Amino acid sequence: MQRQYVEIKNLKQLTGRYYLLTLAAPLVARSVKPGQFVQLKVSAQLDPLLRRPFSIHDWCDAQGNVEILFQVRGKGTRLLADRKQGDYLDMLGPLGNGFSIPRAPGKALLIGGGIGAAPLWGLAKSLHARNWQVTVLLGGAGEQFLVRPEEFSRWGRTIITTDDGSRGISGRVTEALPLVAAQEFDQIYACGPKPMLAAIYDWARITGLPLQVSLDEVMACGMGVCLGCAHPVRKGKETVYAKVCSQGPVFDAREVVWHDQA
Amino acid sequence: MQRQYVEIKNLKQLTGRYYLLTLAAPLVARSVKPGQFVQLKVSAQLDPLLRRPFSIHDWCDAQGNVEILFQVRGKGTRLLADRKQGDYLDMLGPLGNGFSIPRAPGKALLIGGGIGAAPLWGLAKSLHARNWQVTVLLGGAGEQFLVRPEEFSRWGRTIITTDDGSRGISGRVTEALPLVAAQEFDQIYACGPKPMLAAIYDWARITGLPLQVSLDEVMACGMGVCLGCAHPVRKGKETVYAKVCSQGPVFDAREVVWHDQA
Amino acid sequence: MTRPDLTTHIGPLTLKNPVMTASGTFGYGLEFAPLLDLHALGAVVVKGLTLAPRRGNPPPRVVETASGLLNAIGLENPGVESFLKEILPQLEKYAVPVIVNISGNTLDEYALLAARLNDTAVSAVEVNISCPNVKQGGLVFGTVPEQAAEVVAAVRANTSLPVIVKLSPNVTDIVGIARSVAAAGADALSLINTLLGMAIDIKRRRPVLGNVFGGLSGPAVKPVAIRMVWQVSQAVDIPVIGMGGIVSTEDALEFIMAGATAVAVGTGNFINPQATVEIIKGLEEYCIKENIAKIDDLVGIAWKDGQNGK
Amino acid sequence: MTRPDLTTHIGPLTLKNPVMTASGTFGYGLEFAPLLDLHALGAVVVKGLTLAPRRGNPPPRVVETASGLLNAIGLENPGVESFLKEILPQLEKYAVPVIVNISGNTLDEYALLAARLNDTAVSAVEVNISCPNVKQGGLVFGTVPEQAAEVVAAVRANTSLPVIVKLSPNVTDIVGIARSVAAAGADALSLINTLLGMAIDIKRRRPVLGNVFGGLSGPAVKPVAIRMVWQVSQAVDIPVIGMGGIVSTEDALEFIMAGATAVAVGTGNFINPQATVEIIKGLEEYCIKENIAKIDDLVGIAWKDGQNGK
Ligand SMILES: Cc1cc2nc3c(=O)[nH]c(=O)nc-3n(C[C@H](O)[C@H](O)[C@H](O)COP(=O)(O)OP(=O)(O)OC[C@H]3O[C@@H](n4cnc5c(N)ncnc54)[C@H](O)[C@@H]3O)c2cc1C
Ligand SMILES: Cc1cc2nc3c(=O)[nH]c(=O)nc-3n(C[C@H](O)[C@H](O)[C@H](O)COP(=O)(O)OP(=O)(O)OC[C@H]3O[C@@H](n4cnc5c(N)ncnc54)[C@H](O)[C@@H]3O)c2cc1C
Ligand SMILES: Cc1cc2nc3c(=O)[nH]c(=O)nc-3n(C[C@H](O)[C@H](O)[C@H](O)COP(=O)(O)O)c2cc1C
Ligand SMILES: Cc1cc2nc3c(=O)[nH]c(=O)nc-3n(C[C@H](O)[C@H](O)[C@H](O)COP(=O)(O)O)c2cc1C
Ligand code: FES
Ligand code: FES
Repeated sequence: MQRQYVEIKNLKQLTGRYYLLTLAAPLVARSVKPGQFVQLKVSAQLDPLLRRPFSIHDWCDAQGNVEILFQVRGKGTRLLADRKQGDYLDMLGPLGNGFSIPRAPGKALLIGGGIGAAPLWGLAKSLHARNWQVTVLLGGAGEQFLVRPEEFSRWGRTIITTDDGSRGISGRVTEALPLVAAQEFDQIYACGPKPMLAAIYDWARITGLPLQVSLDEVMACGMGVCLGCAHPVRKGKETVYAKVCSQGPVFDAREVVWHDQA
Repeated sequence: MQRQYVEIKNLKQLTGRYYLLTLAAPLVARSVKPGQFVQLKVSAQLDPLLRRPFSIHDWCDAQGNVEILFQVRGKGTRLLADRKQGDYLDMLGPLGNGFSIPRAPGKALLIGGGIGAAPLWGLAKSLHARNWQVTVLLGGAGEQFLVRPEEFSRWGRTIITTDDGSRGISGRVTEALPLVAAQEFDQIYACGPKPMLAAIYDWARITGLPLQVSLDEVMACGMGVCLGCAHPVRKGKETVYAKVCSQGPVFDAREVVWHDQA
Repeated sequence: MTRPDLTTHIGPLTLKNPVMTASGTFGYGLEFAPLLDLHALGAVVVKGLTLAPRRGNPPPRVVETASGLLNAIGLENPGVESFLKEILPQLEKYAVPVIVNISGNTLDEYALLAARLNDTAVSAVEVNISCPNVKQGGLVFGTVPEQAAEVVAAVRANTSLPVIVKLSPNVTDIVGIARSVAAAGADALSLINTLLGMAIDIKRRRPVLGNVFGGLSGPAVKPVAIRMVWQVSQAVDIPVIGMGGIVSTEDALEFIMAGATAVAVGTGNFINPQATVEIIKGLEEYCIKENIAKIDDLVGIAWKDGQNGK
Repeated sequence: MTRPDLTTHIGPLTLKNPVMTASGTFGYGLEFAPLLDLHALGAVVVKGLTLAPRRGNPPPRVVETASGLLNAIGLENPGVESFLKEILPQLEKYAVPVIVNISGNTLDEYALLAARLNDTAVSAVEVNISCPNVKQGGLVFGTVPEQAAEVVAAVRANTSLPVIVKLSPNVTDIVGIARSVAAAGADALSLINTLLGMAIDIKRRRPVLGNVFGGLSGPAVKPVAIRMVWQVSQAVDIPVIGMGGIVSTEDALEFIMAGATAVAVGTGNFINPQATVEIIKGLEEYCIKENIAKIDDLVGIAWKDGQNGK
C-alpha cells in the first residue's frame, strides 16, 4: 500500500456513463492482484470529503500503467470524469485482498453485472495468462451499461444479457445461468449488485462449486481502520462483521451472510 | 440584478497571480456601471460554499462581454483560475451602486492598489468616454501585482509605483501623492487595501475634494439581505453600519468611519 | 396524473406549499422580488425584529467554514415600528404570508412585540428563543425548558396570531425543550437555529468574528438538524418546520421524510437566491414522478413506515 | 534559527510533539505503519475498547455528508484482553506513547477497564464518556456533570496512569461538564467527540444508517469544536486536547491558538492517511517562519493576547 500522486495519462468516455482512466503508477502496476482496488481523492476541496474506491480494471507493468473503469454515479465520479489528461490524482493503494486463482489451471466462470464487471477484466486477463479457460457472463441494464462487451471475448466465450434487451439476451444476467452448467467449472467469480450475487450463490451452492464474490460496501478509510465497511460473515457458528476493505472485497460466497443484515 | 449561467469566452493569465476572465453576458454588459460587481459561484460543490464577489473590470455592449480581472488568493479563486473556455458560471449581478461620475467633465485622479485597480479600468474608460481628463496612480507590491500597467495609459497619464521597486517609483502608491496636486482635480476615486484608502482620505480631506472609495468587506449574500458586510459609516452624528454590498461598495470617503471598527 | 397537492398546515395557517425562507437570510423579501415570484413561496419569514432598532455587532460578521457559514450579525434591524410602517406595506402587495421573527432580552420585550404585531397584516410570529435572558445573567432562554416556556406563554397571551417557536440546537435535550414549549401553547416549532461556533484567524491570532462567537449554518449542520427534526416530530403533536443546510430538493425531502411539515431555506439563499422556487418545483416534480398525491403523505414517512427508530 | 521545541505536556505525560490521532480513526496504529513513521507521532490513541468484545452496529455504518462524516460503528472492538495480548505487544515496538480510549455502560465497567490497563505498556487512558449509562435509562454519562464526574472518579481510583477525559459536545453547557470532570481528577480533557446527527436515504425513505443515529465528524464540525476548546481552555487549569475536523496545519494552529495544548486528527486520517506527519512538519515549519521557539507559546494565544473574549 502506497499513497502517491499519479498522473492521468488518459481519460476517455466509453459509453454514456462509463469512463476509462489510465494512470501512471508503476509501483502499483508491478504489484497489483486482480480484484484489488484503490482509493482516489477526486477533489482538493472538502466536499466531497472522502476518497472514492475503484477496482483496478487493468494494468500494464511494462508501461507502468493502471486502469480504472468507472461509472458516473454522483458528485465524486462526476468530478473525476471532468479531470483532464496531465492532471494528478492522490491515490492510495493497492488495497484489499483480490481474487485468488487456484494454482492448477481449469475452467472459470466470471459473472459481472453492470459496472461490477470492471474488476473482472483484469481477472479474466490473469486467468487467461495462467492458461485457464474463461467463460464470461456480462449483464447490464442496457447496452450502455455493459463493460467492454466487444472486447471481453478476447479472454474467452462471452455471453451478454441486457435487462432492456438492447443487446444480447434479454433479461438479467442470472437468467443466463441455465445456459452454462455450473458443474463444468472449477471456480466461479462474480461481482455486481448484492441481489445478483445472492442469486448466483443460490445457484452455485447446489453444486458446491467455489464461488468468489467481490462485495461493495460504502467505505470511509479503505484500509481497515474505521470499521465502516462492515458486512456480516459467518465465522464458525457465529455471525461477525468483516471489513470489506481489508478482509475483502473478495469473499468466499459461503462465508457471506446473504439474507440477514444484522 | 439577474442570476444567469454565463459562458466563459476566454480566461487568460496576465501575471503570476492575475487572470482576466471574459464572460458572455449581454444583459449585464448593457446595463453595468463602473464599480459594480458580480457574485460568481466558483464550484458546484458545497465547499467552497459561498459565491465570490468580483468587480466588473470591463465590458463591451457590442460583443455582449463582461470582464473580470482577478487575483488567485485562496481556494475559490484557485478553482476559478482552473476553469476552461466554454465552461459556464452561475453569475449574480450586477450588484452594488458603482462609482458616480459628475455630469460636467473635469479632471479625475484614480488611485488603485494591487488588485484594487481592477474596477478602475472600467471607470477610467467611462471617464475617458465622457471627456474627463484622467490621471492614474497604479501601485502594487511588485511588478506582477500591477493591473495592466502597459495599457492604463490609454486612458490618461499613469504613474506607477511598486513596494519593491521592481517597476516605476519605489514605494507605496500613497508615496506618489506628492507628485500630483490634489487641488488640480475635480474628483478622486480610489480602490485598494483599507490602510491605503485611509491614507488617501487623510490627504484628500485637506483640500476638501470629493473622494469616492470602493470598500472590500467579506460578503455572504452580496445583495443586501444577510447584513454580513457591515462597515461603519457616519449618519449625521451617529455611527451606523452600512451594507457594503448594496449601499456600496462605493462610498463618499467622508461618510466612512476610518479609524474605528465599532 | 393531476397536480400534486402541496398544501401545508402550520397550526391554523394554511400555506400553498411547504417551502418558506429562514429568518435573517431573506431580508424582508423585497430584495428578492427581481429574482423570483414572492407569491410562489409558502411563506416569507423576515429578519428577526426587536422592539427598538439594533445596530448589530462589529465586523467582521460572517466567515465561511467547510460547507458552512458562521455569522454574528447581532440582530441588526430597524425595530418593529419601522418595519410595520415602512416595510410591511410594500411586502403586503405580494400576497404571500409574512411571518415575523421576534427576539427579546426580557419576557416583557417578547410580550410587547407579540402584542404590537397583532391586528397587522402579519400571518404568524416566529419566536426566536436563542437570545440571552438579561435578567438571568445572560443564560439563553431557549436552553432552559422553563424559561423557554415562559417566553412562549408571554407571547401566546398577547397575540391571536399563530405562534411558531424557533428552537436552539445548542442543548443537551432538544425533545425536553420542544415538549415544554408545546405545552406552553406553541402552534408549531421551527428547528434548527444556528449551532454556536467560532473561527480563529491564524494570521491575526485572534477570533475572526468581531463578536468572537457566531452561529453556524449551511449544509455542514444538516445532519444535526435532520436528527433533531426526527426526534422532535415524534415527540410532539404540533407541526415542525425543518431547516438547517437545505440547498436542494433532495435536502428538503430529507427533512420532510424525517418529520418536517414544512421546510425553510436559509444560507441556501446566499448560494442560490432562487433556491426556494427551484425546490418548490422540485417537490412538485418528485410527487408527480413518485405518484404522491399529497406532500403531507411524506411527512415523517421515515419513522412512520417500518418500526419506530430510536 | 534552532529547531523549535514542539514538546507538549499532557498532565504527567510528555509528548515529543502535540499531534495525536483521534480514537477510532487510526485503528490500532499498526495499519498505518506502511505509510508513516509511527514513532514520529506525539501519541497514538487507539480505537475505543470495552471490557468484553463488541461486534458493533449493523451496516450501513458510515455516510458522507457535506464536509463531514456520519458514523455509527457501535464501538466494535476485540475487548481489552485481546488488545493487551495480541495488539499492544506489536504496537510497543514502535516506541510511541499509546493512549487507550475506554468505554463502558456502567461505572464498574470503567473501573475494571482502568484497573486492567494499569501496569501495562499503555501511557494514558482516555475516558470516552459519550456512552449511555444503562443503569440510568441510557442517559449519556457525558451529558450530566455529576455522572461524568462519577465515571472519572471511578477511573481515577483505579489507575496511576494519566487520565484524559473525552467530552461529548452534545450538551448545553460544555464548561459545566469540563469543570465537573476536572474537579473529579482528570489530568486532561479531549474535545470534541462527535455531534449527534443522522441522514435520510430518500430513495428508501428510511434512515441511512443501520443504527438510525450517528456521530458527525470532519471539517463540518470544526467551528463547534474550536468554540468549545476556546471556552473550556479558559475555564479549567488542565490541558485540553483539541479535535474536530483537523485536516491541515492551519486547522491544527487554529485549535492551538484557541487553547488546545495538543491536537488529534480523526476523520482527516481517512482523507489523507499521512495527515498527522504532514501536520507535525507543518507546525515545525510555521514555528521557524514565525520565529516561535516553543509551540507552547502559541497555546491559547487568541485569548491570552488582547482582551479576554466572551
Ligand atoms: C471495493 C470497491 C470497488 C469499486 N470499484 C468500482 C469500479 O471499479 N468502478 C466504479 O465505477 N465504481 C466502483 N465502486 C463504486 C464507487 O466507489 C462509487 O460509485 C463511488 O464511490 C460513487 O461516488 P460518487 O461521489 O459519484 O457518488 P455519491 O455522490 O457519493 O453517491 C451517489 C449515489 O451512489 C450511491 N453510492 C455511493 N457509493 C456507492 C457504492 N460504493 N456502491 C454503490 N452505490 C454507491 C449513493 O448511495 C448515491 O445514491 C467500487 C466500490 C467499492 C467499495
Ligand atoms: C465588492 C468586491 C469586489 C471585489 N472585486 C475583486 C476583483 O475585481 N478582483 C479580485 O481579484 N478580487 C476582488 N475581490 C476580492 C475577492 O472577492 C476575494 O479575493 C475572493 O473572494 C477570495 O476568494 P478565495 O476563495 O480565493 O479566498 P478564500 O480561500 O476565501 O480566502 C483566502 C484568503 O483571502 C482572504 N479574503 C477572502 N475574501 C476576501 C476579501 N473579500 N477581501 C480581502 N481578502 C479576502 C481570506 O481572509 C483569506 O486569508 C472583491 C471583493 C469585494 C467584496
Ligand atoms: C446571516 C444569518 C442571519 C440569521 N438571522 C436570524 C434571525 O434574525 N433570527 C432567527 O431566528 N434566525 C436567524 N438565522 C438562523 C436561520 O434562520 C436558520 O435557522 C439557520 O441559518 C439554519 O438554516 P440554514 O442552514 O438553512 O441557514 C440567521 C442565519 C444566518 C445565516
Ligand atoms: C469512524 C469513527 C470512529 C470513532 N470511534 C471513536 C471511539 O471509539 N471512541 C471515541 O472516543 N471517539 C471515537 N470517534 C470520535 C473521534 O475520535 C473524534 O473525537 C471525532 O471524530 C472528531 O474528530 P474529527 O472531526 O477529526 O474526526 C470516532 C470517530 C469516527 C469518525
Ligand atoms: S472502509 Fe474503513 S475499515 Fe473498511
Ligand atoms: S453581503 Fe449580505 S448584506 Fe452585504
